[in-house]
Amino acid sequence: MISISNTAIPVDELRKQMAAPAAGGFCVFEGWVRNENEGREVQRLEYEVYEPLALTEGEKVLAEAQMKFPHIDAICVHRSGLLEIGDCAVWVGVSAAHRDEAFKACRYVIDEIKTRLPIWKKEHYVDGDSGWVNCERCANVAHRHTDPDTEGS
Amino acid sequence: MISISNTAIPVDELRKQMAAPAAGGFCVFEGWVRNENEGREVQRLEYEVYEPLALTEGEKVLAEAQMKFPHIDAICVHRSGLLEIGDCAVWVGVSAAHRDEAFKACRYVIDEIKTRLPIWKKEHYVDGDSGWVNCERCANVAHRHTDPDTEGS
Amino acid sequence: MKTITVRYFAIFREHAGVSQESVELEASTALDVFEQTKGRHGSPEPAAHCKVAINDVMAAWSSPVSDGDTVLLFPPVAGG
Amino acid sequence: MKTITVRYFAIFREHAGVSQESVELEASTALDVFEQTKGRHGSPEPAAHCKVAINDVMAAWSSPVSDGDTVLLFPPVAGG
Repeated sequence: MISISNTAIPVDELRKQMAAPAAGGFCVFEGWVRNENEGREVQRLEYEVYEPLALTEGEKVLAEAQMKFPHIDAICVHRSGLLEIGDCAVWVGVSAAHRDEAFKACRYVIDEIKTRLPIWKKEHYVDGDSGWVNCERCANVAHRHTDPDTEGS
Repeated sequence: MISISNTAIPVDELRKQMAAPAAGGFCVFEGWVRNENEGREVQRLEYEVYEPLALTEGEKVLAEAQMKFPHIDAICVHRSGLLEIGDCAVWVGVSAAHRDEAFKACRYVIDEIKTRLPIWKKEHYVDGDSGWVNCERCANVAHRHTDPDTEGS
Repeated sequence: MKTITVRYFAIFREHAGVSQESVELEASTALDVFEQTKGRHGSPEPAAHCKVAINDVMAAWSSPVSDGDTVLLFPPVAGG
Repeated sequence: MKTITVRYFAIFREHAGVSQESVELEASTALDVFEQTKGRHGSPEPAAHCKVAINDVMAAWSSPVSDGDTVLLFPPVAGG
């Protein structure tokens, strides 16, 4: 099950929800808001989520994980809105009979979530500037007309 | 840091302890007591830990993880004593700047913990029988003199 | 000419100054819509780095568009 | 002859009926101690599947033992 939350992700409750007497391994991945990205000091972060498609694409990812690793149980919650340093931006929990499937399925889900869901991250820097992640060049060319060759990625 | 606990592992507190503003990825593995193992219904479980060496060997494992994946932070807690179905037997948390190191270091730690620390698990079955895991043949030959060839592993 | 509702997200929306608008285009594929609205969304990224949906279903850039469709233009995503 | 304190864990302890005892042995390595106490710990597993520590430090089966050492015999482990 995937959901989008505009408030703090209830990590302790999610963990409890996943309890299952046949599960022997439980793997969680949490993405936290870091205070730095590519050398720039980050103050806060803003997630824009196009929820209708984030949900359908997210369910597809979870179904794929369940095809690859039968008998797992998986939950994913992704934040939207404004987040502060240290906040949990995404939570992926996978329980399985054994640890190998739990690790692999959890990794599969977060990797796909990050590249396939219509979710965008805007970083607000300590220096007052801001920018959309993965779209530095867009941002610069569109607004500042700097040379794209001088940008990182 | 590794520790051995004779009471329930405080998973929520451990997670909070790992908070770090430079950490962007956090991976947790929990081992849970399953209600079944190799076809037998398990009622409860008993961990015997030789603590002095479990701690020194556990610290070695964590130091190795930190050599392989610099800049990670890792905590491991392993239970001792009697556990019921669903109880958390081991908790490994790893935070890192990025998810790849968090996943890989967490996996490294749990894999090594499981095979190197002087910890033994006795399963108590619903049918009243009991047996030491990984030592079925010992158990059988020592106490029941059954044919080792008929055993699983 | 087809009437297409175009929806812009994240940096595309900021550049266009609107989240959606109705445009008249000679477009047969989603890619045509992307290219012909470049002055609006302002993407310097090629379409291959972006994604597109038609009527709330993820689509390929080669997918055909019909009169009345809603085309959603997604800049490079960054979940997690 | 050396005086060795032998400690038994888990199934070895259950089989021996004691957690440790002092034994007199003609033993030069940890493996010798394992083999010569087989009647006590009862391991049908070869030493290669088990582990050993000498004076609270993990050791190899080929490690030498001295008079007065404590040898800890560990059946196959099963953490996690």
